[in-house]
Amino acid sequence: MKWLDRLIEGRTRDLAQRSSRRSFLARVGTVVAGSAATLPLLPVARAQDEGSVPESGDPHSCDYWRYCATDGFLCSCCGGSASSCPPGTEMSPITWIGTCLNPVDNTNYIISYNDCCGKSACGHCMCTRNEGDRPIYRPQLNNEYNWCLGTQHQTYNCSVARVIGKAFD
Amino acid sequence: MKWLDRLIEGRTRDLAQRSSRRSFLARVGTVVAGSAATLPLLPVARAQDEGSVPESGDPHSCDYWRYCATDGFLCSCCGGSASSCPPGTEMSPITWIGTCLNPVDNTNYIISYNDCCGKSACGHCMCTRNEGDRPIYRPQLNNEYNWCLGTQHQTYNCSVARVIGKAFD
Amino acid sequence: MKKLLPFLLALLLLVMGTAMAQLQPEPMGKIETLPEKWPAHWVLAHDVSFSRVMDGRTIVLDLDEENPARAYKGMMNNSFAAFMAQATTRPEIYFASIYYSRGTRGERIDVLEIYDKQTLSPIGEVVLEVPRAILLPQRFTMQLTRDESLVLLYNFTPAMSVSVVDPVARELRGEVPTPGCAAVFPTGERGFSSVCADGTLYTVQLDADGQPASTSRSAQFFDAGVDPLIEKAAWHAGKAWFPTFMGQLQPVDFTGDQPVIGEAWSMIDEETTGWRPGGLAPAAADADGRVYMLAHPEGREGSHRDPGMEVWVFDPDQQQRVDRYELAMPGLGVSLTRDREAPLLVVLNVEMALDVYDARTGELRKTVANFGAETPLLVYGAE
Amino acid sequence: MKKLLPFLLALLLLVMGTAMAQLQPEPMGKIETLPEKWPAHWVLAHDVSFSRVMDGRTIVLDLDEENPARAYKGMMNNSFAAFMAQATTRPEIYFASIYYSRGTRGERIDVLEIYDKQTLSPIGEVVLEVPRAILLPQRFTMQLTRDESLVLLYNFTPAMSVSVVDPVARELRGEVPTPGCAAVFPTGERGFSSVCADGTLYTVQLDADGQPASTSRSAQFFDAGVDPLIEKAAWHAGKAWFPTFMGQLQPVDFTGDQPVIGEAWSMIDEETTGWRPGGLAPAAADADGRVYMLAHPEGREGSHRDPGMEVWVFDPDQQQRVDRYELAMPGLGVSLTRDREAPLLVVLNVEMALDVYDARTGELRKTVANFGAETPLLVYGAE
Repeated sequence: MKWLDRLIEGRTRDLAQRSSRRSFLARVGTVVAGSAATLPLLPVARAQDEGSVPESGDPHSCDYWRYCATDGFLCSCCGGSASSCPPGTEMSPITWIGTCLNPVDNTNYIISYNDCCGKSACGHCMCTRNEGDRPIYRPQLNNEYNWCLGTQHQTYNCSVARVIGKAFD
Repeated sequence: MKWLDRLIEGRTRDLAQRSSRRSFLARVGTVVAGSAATLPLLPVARAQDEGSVPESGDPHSCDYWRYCATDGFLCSCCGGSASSCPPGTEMSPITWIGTCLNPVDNTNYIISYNDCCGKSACGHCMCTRNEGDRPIYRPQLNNEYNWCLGTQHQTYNCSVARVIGKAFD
Repeated sequence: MKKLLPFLLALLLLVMGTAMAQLQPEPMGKIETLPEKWPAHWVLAHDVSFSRVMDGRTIVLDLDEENPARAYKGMMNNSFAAFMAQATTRPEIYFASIYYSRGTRGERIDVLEIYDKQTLSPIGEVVLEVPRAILLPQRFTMQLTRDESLVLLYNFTPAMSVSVVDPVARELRGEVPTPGCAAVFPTGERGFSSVCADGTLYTVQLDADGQPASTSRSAQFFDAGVDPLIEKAAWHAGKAWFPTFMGQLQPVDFTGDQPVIGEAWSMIDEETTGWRPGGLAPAAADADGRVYMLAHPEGREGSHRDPGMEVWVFDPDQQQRVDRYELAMPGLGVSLTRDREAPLLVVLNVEMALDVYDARTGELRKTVANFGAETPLLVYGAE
Repeated sequence: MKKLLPFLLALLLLVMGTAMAQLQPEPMGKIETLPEKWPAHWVLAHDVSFSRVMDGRTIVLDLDEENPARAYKGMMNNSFAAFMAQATTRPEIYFASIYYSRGTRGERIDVLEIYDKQTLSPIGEVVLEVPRAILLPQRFTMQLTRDESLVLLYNFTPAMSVSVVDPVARELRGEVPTPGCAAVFPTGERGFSSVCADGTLYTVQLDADGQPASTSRSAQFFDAGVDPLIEKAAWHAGKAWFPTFMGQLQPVDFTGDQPVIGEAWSMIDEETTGWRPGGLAPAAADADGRVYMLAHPEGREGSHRDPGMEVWVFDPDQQQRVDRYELAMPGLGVSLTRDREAPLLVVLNVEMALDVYDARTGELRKTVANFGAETPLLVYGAE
């Protein structure tokens, strides 16, 4: 929630103009696939021949392409990165999933939005983009849940956006 | 702390101009006397023949005369009043003491600043005026302590300013 | 107290030696109380304190009070995006809080906390053996049954279930599995329904002991893959109106033992092409059953929680919009006071202040800001 | 985890049935760590979260990092205006937190929490049997002895005492009464002094078991009724410089077993008539023993915690002011980084942002704002 970010960061005056915000990814995310974060189990984890994901953009910004279904504090602003947790937290093994369009290769990637847990809110870089988000009765596609499940503690610190596969379009 | 009040209430821009603020009571408070809040024990509690304290000013404002040594949230903005605690809190039996000049009768009154305890911060109407405040090695005259002592819980909600006597000038 | 005695004695001596004129001191230990039945224009601002979520609070506000300082009637602490529900037949409010033995870590305990409305004090608790769901706050994660004999809480572990608590006996009655179905909508006298991913409602009727007596599943009435139903419904007197992503309004009558699913119709007309419902609490109903809906223009995939620029008022029986209110500030949530006479429409705006509108006219009456809340994401009219 | 298994299996099946191209997924479970010895320009912003005090945190910031997002290195939770101290001979940070079994109420426990600097994780705790003082945060409520074998905490119940904890054995050693005397200043190798209302220092030397071996009291060196000593001293290498309400600077050398009380002198000259020291953390010293003092004009009774408009730099050996820095924004606290090469002066400003100045020149280098802190009332340079 950008409005919440701005609120927490004390700059709210320009929110009214933003309420119909569109990111450059605005139309992405209607194709959504489920996945799991326990990746060693998964077929997608077994292939290693396609190399790395082409990148552009700033992982510290809510506009970064991977964050199309993020709802929370960006770990990249909290002592972690787009795909790693801050010191002293624990990454949740299960999570919600989104599909985001990578503008470099114009390809949809499947993103695992794991929460980092065990400390309370980072409070820095709140980011909400709900592309592909679905109601709470479809948990794997919902970012309103605190996904600190299967972790020692359920306190929520921040969220990462890990690329776990390509989606065939 | 008015700066903190403004911070918490999200309006901080005009603070710079305020930093040498003087209230109409600015020179009051150098005469300070100790007292206790367990009033039924005290000689001052036994006389009832002098009636009530003449009043002026707004008990919801940090400028109100009784608040000359207040440091905290005003209970009058938190569901209590200048001398009573909000619902569900507990008044601390001991406290710090100040002497404030009442502008109506130009008389110094002894004020007991009891804390209301057992809920966390009211967060409304933060007020700090340190007239008569002394360092922490003189506890009865110090408003930096959390005075939720002798109460079931030490969580701090807000502070009242009870008139407990007149000071002879 | 033993440690206090020497201190108090020292203070006493100090005072006795100090020159003080005689005056009746103001009483020690006075604590305010509230009426048993709260006035219709009181609301509860449920501040989950998003960035300090272990130290949340719910603030009681009198919207008729002109002095903002006096509008604050008191506060109740709760923790970790607590669930909240009010009783109407008892002066009680319930919170489902989560605590850790070391604040943010250590041993977890989930408790249903019972608060008295007159004293704003906890008067009891029930330990919840099943971990409560943790999510952005919404109304239908905890509800009382219509007869108010049971409190129902939604669990997500990620198994989905509902905990059943007897708030009078202060006992946990059990856990009802609701696989694939979320939230709780009171159904009949002592039952509930949950909304399911397959587009149905799953309904459980409970016996006097809070044990499942019967279960049933409705026909499919929406397709979550095409136009998802938003579970954040408007609710009044056992009837719910659910918005969908694309702007349908789906009525469901939960007053009987089985929900009766009405005919959905579109809230969008030619004037409002491209608009969609949205927000954290997009819908509410008043005591006359009118539905208030936050809506924003240029709806798109992912805009279903965007702030609303307008509130639309619908007469759901007539299936028509009766008014459009332009908001002074974009809104994230709507709620109504309970009265029929002069109901107030409370809009949580994007600055986390409460804009109070005349529900009948849409006229902005006042803004309640800076009252000690960080993120009062849900506002409840006093029951 | 048992509850998770069906869910994980369902997900697995879902994924296997989904068309996905092959790609090496990014690793699961990667957690960052920090160096054992933190760079000199890292600081700890101790955010007591004044309005949500049960959910406090201390944030590690790299002031050399130009990208504000990357300056945030991590965070440690703590609670109820926690006391804080850093070890230099072990990669450990200590907090004295207070928790209640129900967040803001219930059963209270006071604990010394031991955090590892590389993982920012708690690695141990010691339960404190004596309730810790609760007050606005300041540095000299918790200190390590000079040999770092013991942690000393100030208690106020309102009886005044000091708790002695062995952080290596993780055991409470005992409680030393300090009647009429507050705060802890490490004195000699394994002792401390407290400041007393009668204008003296009370000194306790401890044995290897943390038990009092000797006590002594200094001569009176200030009169709290005339010009109170402010216990929020500047400190470097066992030497302290205390401001007074009226602007004296009182040096005390705590390196020996008995404090050596130096000659006080006035920080105010003709240029600065009417100015006074003030703030929440008004004084700090750098590695060269220069003293930095927040000062405000038009000082008056009650202004001793007002924000400073300037920072004055003193050479205390020469008893003279060597510089005056005008602040970009009024300041409530000062602290210094530990390096001699290019020390930074960090000023907590009244908007709760950190203004970072070149300590040698007073030039404003940057402002660190919006980093997730509410009220970072104390800032500590990394030891």
